[in-house]
Amino acid sequence: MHLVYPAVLSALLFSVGLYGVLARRNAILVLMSLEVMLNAVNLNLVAFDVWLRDRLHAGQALTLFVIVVAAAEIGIGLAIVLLVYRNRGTSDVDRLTDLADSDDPSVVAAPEEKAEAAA
Amino acid sequence: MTVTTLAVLVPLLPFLGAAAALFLGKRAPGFAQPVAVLPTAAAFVLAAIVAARQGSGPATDAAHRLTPTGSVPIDLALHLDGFAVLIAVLVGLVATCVQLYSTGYLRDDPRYVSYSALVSLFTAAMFLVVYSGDLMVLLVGWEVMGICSYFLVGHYWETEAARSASIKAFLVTKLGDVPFLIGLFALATDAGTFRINGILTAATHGELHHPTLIALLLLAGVAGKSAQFPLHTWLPDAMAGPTPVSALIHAATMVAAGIYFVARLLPVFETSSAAMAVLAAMAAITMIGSGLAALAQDDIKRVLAYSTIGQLGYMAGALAVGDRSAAVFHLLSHGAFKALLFLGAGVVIHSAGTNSLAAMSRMGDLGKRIPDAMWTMGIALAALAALPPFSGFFSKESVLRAAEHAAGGHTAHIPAAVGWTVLVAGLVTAVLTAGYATRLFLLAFRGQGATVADHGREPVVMNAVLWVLAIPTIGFGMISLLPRVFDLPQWFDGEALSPTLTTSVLGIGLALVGILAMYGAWQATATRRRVPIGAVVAAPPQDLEPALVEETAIDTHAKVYGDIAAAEDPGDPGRLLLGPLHRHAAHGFHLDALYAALFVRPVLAAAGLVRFLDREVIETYVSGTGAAPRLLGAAVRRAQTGNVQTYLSVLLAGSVVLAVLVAVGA
Amino acid sequence: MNDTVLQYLLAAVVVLPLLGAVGALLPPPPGLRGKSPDQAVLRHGVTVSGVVLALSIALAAGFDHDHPAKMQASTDISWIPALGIRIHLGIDGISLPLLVLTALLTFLCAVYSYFKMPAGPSPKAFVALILVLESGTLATFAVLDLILFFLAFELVLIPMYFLIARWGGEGREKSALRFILYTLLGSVVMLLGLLLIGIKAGTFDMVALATDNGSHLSHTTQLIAALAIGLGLAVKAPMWPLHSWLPDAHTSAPTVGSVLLAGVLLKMGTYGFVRILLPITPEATRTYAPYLAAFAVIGIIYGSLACLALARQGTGGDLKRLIAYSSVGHMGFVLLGIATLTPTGVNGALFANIAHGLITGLLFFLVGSLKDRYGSTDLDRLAGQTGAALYGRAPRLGGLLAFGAVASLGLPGLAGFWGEMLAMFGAFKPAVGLHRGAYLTFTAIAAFGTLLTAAYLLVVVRRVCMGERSTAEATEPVLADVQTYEFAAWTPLVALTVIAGLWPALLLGLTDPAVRTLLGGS
Amino acid sequence: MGTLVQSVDWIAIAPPVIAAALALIVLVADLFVSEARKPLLGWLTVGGLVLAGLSLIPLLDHDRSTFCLTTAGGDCSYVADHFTLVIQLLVIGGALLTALLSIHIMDELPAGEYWFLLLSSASGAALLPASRDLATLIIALEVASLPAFALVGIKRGDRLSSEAALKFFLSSVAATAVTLLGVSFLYAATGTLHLTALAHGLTGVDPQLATLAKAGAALTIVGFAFKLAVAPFHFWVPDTYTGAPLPIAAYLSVVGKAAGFSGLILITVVALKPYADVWGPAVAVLAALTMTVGNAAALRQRPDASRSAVRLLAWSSIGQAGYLLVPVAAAAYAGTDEIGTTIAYALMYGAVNLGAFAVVALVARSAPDNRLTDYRGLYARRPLAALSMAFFLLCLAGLPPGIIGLFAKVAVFSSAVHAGLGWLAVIMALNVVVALVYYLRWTALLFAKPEGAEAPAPAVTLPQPSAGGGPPPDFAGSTPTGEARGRTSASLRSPTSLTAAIALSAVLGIALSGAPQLVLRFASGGLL
Repeated sequence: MHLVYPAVLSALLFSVGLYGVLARRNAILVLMSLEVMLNAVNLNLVAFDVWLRDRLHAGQALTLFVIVVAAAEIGIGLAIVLLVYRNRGTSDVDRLTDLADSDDPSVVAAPEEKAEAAA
Repeated sequence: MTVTTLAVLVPLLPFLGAAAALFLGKRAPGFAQPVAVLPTAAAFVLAAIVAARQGSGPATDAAHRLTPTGSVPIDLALHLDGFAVLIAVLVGLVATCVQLYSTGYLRDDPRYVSYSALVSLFTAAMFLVVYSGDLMVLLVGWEVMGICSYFLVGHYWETEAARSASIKAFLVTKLGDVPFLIGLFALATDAGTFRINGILTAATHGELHHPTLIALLLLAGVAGKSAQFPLHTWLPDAMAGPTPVSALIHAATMVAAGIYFVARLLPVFETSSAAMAVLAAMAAITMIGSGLAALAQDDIKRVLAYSTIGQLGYMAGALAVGDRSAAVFHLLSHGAFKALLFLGAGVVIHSAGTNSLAAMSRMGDLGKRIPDAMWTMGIALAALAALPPFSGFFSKESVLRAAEHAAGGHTAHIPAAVGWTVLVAGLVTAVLTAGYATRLFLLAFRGQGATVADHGREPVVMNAVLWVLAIPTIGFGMISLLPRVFDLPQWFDGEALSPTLTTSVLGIGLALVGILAMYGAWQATATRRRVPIGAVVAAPPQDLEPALVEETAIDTHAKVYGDIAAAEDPGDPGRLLLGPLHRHAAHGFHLDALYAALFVRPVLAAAGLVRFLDREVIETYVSGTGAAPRLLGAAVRRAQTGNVQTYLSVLLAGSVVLAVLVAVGA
Repeated sequence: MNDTVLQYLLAAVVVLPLLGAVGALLPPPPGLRGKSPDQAVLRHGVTVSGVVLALSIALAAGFDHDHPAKMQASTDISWIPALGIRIHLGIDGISLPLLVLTALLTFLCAVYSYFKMPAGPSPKAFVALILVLESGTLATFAVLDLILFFLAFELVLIPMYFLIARWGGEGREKSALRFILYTLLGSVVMLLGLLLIGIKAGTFDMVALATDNGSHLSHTTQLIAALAIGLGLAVKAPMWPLHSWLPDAHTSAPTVGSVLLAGVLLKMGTYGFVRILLPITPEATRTYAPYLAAFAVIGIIYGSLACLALARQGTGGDLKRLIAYSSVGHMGFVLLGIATLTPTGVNGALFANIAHGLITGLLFFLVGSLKDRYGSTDLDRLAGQTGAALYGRAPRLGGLLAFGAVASLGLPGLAGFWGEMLAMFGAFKPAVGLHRGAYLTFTAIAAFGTLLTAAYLLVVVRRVCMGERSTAEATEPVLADVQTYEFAAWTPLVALTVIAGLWPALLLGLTDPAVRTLLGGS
Repeated sequence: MGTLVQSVDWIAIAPPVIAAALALIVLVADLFVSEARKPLLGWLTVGGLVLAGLSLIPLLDHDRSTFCLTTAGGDCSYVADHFTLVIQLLVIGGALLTALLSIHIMDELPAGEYWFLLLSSASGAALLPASRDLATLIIALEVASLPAFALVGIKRGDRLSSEAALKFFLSSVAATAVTLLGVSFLYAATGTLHLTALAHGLTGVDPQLATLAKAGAALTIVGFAFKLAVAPFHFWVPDTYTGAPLPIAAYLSVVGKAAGFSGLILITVVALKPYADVWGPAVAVLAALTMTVGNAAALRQRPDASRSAVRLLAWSSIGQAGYLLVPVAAAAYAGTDEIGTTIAYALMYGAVNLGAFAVVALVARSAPDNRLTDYRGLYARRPLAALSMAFFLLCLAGLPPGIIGLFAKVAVFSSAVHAGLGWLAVIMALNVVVALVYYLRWTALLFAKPEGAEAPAPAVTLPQPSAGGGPPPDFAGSTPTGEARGRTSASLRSPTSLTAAIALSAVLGIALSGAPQLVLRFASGGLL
């Protein structure tokens, strides 16, 4: 199989992941698209490893590492999203703007409505 | 004690006197007067001894390195020749008389100590100018005299006239000193030294590259200091100072310094005939203009001021025709009788309670009340009008003789036209001088009307000084012609100074014409002088200090007569003779207004422009540069929207841009 | 005195104020309690600056006056080999007078503030800052390493900022910030030039660079480096277009701050021109000299016209702001002297430097005391229609103000004259290769500038010292004449102005040989 | 077939390993230690870090390397040369000071997890400078970053802390993804991951893959540029630092940046050496952009906004990152010795920035909302703290009395001028002036007279970590409630750990000011 197929596929995958990160509002789905991006890179690495016929298989070794790292990241990512959900009642990425460089000094941020979290 | 050590002491003593006066000042008021008079008197005596020792021998020179400058070093140098020592004697004499006179004139003035210190400092500076052999040291004395004149003219700083006159005096002389300094630089660069001898030898060997330019630059400074035509407007206003100051500074010494400087460096000026022509023209205009103006002045001191400008015009004329002996001769005699006139005027103002001639002409028997002043001023006015046998006649005749000699084309490299202009101007001025001299005497001492209120007796020292100064006024002219007793020409360059027949006859004739014309006009206007005019300083019962009388007189003159200079007095013979010219002559031909329009207004406009430029233009630039980072900062801060997806999009967009640039660009 | 003693003296002169500053912050030791903690710390300031003055005078006495061109009392130990920076101190005929002037002015300021502490927070910080300032300025004149010169240049900024911002008059924060930002930008640009020289020539040592006389630097490097350094120094010695920080800084600085700012800080800029630009980048200085001269001359005219505008009736001018602008004018003469590249001109520049320090220091002291007495230095409020008649109300103060004004307008016989005269004399016949015509016009304009200077100074004397008899005898704001402590602070300045005026060889004898070697023995 | 077990030079890898082992020990010890003796863990961490620091000393004599390939070339994955040792010193020192900063607030945070995460992140950061192949580099970066996400979000109840953690997490992982993409492209172009081999490979890359290689190079730089908070990737810094607990913000600003620039140096100077003419200008532009953005934004910070002190320090650290980049850009033009200046500057920056954070932590104890206005007249209340804060700020600004700050900046200027980057030097000069405005404004505030000493600044109550997920307490800016006032008076006596941290960084700063050669000797090169 010619190298271009996996390369194009990984590029597509990477773009899909990219779109997911930028467009989706729910934090969990953003995490998922991040994983898609990482796996796109894995595909890329494995494809190049085979194409280069690297005796050291550095590409595949790195893929293994990336998979492990992605797993760890998902663990922490979900923990953080859970934390945010519990604190803010929403995991909607667009609503988390308390830390903006607000102009009026007195009020830090309008308190979130409790009702929506309870629902 | 060699001549040089004596000569060094002469300027040093008054300087130390001034320093001592300033330090003693408030602590020991008793010593104030002796500390003022004694050093100057000692300096006068020493100057006389130096003159006697130096005699008509060769010039003595001594020098000590003052400082290296990087190119032309400056030395503390002495150059004593006939001119220097005699003028030093004159300065010593007049300064001592003025100090003595001032002890009476300002006896209980709170600021007498600073006044006397400044006069001593001035005397020291004048001695320095006279004796100095190095141009830069001469400039130091030159400008110290300028600042002393500024402070002394501003002595009555309570009056508005004194406040504006002092700053005007300094600025106009400083305006002259600016080109003067550049002229000195040119001389030093061409001659390679500031020493006068070096410069004279360089001039004679023709090493000066632009003699005309240098001469004109120096002439500007001389015009400023000696109140010649373009820069003379400060002298009449300087009469707002006390009379002894005018006597010392504005009659005998400072104004003579310019003429003395030209006399000292005459070879430099002679290298360019154009400069001599300019000097002659300047002298002519000064003589005639000041003569006319003197006729129209109401203030007694302003008449004498314009007369001084006129007589300096004579000396400048003598220099223009290349005869520095005549010029210095006239300088010496003029110094004596003009100082006498000013001191006499002080006495007159004190006894009459006013300085306005119009008011004096309406006071009866003023002369009988102050006989000494009347007689001495009479003699001095006669000398001023160049009537024999007084010194004025001989010195003015020597000038006219030199001019006639040059007009005949006999003087080397002086064009005949220069001689003619000086001669004609000299003769016209002789008439005018005689005219205003008589006018002054008649109006002051031959007034009719109510007897004047007594303003207290004159302190005896003031009258004594008058007679001391009367001696040279009478005798100086005659002695100079007895070769055995005191052979003046030997002290100078050697040419004869005795008057020739033609010029003396011509001079005396014109003087008589002036006197008679004025006397006739005075008789004609006698009736009009019965109408009272002006006010007299109502002196309080106790004996008012002369200086205070003068101060109030100066202060009230403008309020009473509507103008600091002239007075609308129909009974003024000068008004009759001058006719339409009177109004212009009274205001010095409106030169002040001209200068205000030409110089003062543009400078103030430029100042306003600079103020605007600084506040608007430069300020906006500076605060503008301050604003740029603040705007950028505001933009970056607002970009922190807090939405993480904008951060991610910027991050990824940044990476894409970076990748594209890197991949494509390099 | 042999060189090692001089060496320790110089090192002590530079380091002692720093130790004094640290000492000022610590609580006073039991023995020296004094009446109150404030009084103790102010006395501490006086003693430290007094000792520094004594040491610098001893240094001047020990200095070998026959060879002022030789670098004496020099210590040379390596500090940061990585950047090639050595602690190299030394003095010669050019830096010695400036060193003594700085020590003297700081001592007088310490004495003045011992009796008259400016309004503001704790004097402890005040004394510490003044001593750090003194150490910075002394180091600038004593240091012979380019980067150490930059360090000393910057050491002065923070103390002066706090002096103005904490003890100043109205609008002090804004003008203090403007002062420090403007000067910092200048000095950082200067740093770039210094680094360029250091890297291209391989060493930061001024003496070595001066003896090479720019042989190791290519023409373009010299041009760029000289431009960068020139800009930095021009901001400090306010050259005309870069001067707008000076009036604000002076108007809102306390008296002592103004005296030190005008008396010492301005000298660092012009000293930099003479010590760095002239010997190290001669070709570049030769190309820039006419432009420097042009800006200097514009500065003279601009400064005096601005003063004239401030001095006139009804323009609401402030006296301190006027004297600040007069400094722009006077420093114009100094820069003109430097731009002539002749020994005469540079001698004149160095002399005018010292003279300006003395005279403007005195003027700022006087205006400061006027501000204490009248409460404000606004000319219109002070003088009203006819003048404040200070001659009558406080004769000695009026006399001193007149003396200061006369010295400042460059009366021959006083210190102000020689500097300006020699600068103009140098400009009259500039170094060979400079456009003679241009320099002649500069001389003429500068000479006209002296007239304008005389004009505005005498207008000030007229409006402050003279006045109507009624104002002279008025007694409502009781006006104390000159106090003893004021006399103590001012008489040295007056005496030195007169001595330097009557005997200029005192300074020119020192600087002439040093300047000749600096300009490459021309 | 040699033995499968590779010989490992344990002394070389001692520092990261000690840190990692210590992390595990602390995690396990946390189970057995009772609530009362939890601070013991803190001091255990500090002791461990000191030990890790000491373990650097035996490595000083000569370079050591381990995990090397037995096949061609013998490239090693872990090299402990001078460059690594200095960075590891900075990392361990930074972690030590952060630990000192954190001890006094342990009562609010889960002690065991906190120390474990801190140590593991420190070990990752210590591993990074030593790694010489892209895989180890990426792994080290991740090991340093992942615990940091958790640390930022460790204050469970605090809504801002969790939000900051999320932002930090998402940005960081996205950056890592991009970097990995870059690594894959480089791997495709050169066929190897080892940096030196990569450099060799890049010289002979075949033309079709040239653009791919260049793109890969650019994308690889992104990940580390993100960690160093370079301009377009800096958006996470203000939010994360303000949201995170104070010691962690300090940790990220020093150790995080150290990891960032050491990774960047390794990639640009070692791996992408042939492409120097490509990444040189790019890094220079990034440097200029970063410092300008950092300083300009810091200029406009509102002194009375809540948490404005930390936000200002965040923006200032972005500005400082710009200065750190300048020598890296210079290295592209004037050879690798220039990067020594970055390290020298980083050492100065590390010590001084941590000192500043320590004082902010001290003031935060009495004014929990650490607004800039709370610093007005600090000199009156705490003279020594105020003086050291002034010293730190002036060092960051690069003005005497902060002598070491000045010379560090002079070194950076010198490297820029040496490399001929005149325009960058001028921009840096302008930035020094702009930076001075906000540093000086803060210093002046320290010594300003406290307006109305009797009315304390309106302290907003800090959300107390109520047990469990109770309703989020309101934030209305009210008058200080009882216990907040109580805490203000109780905390006047500053805790020993905090004073130790301030004293340590102040003494370090002053010592370096006295003898800048100690730090600046690295600027004379000979590291890589």
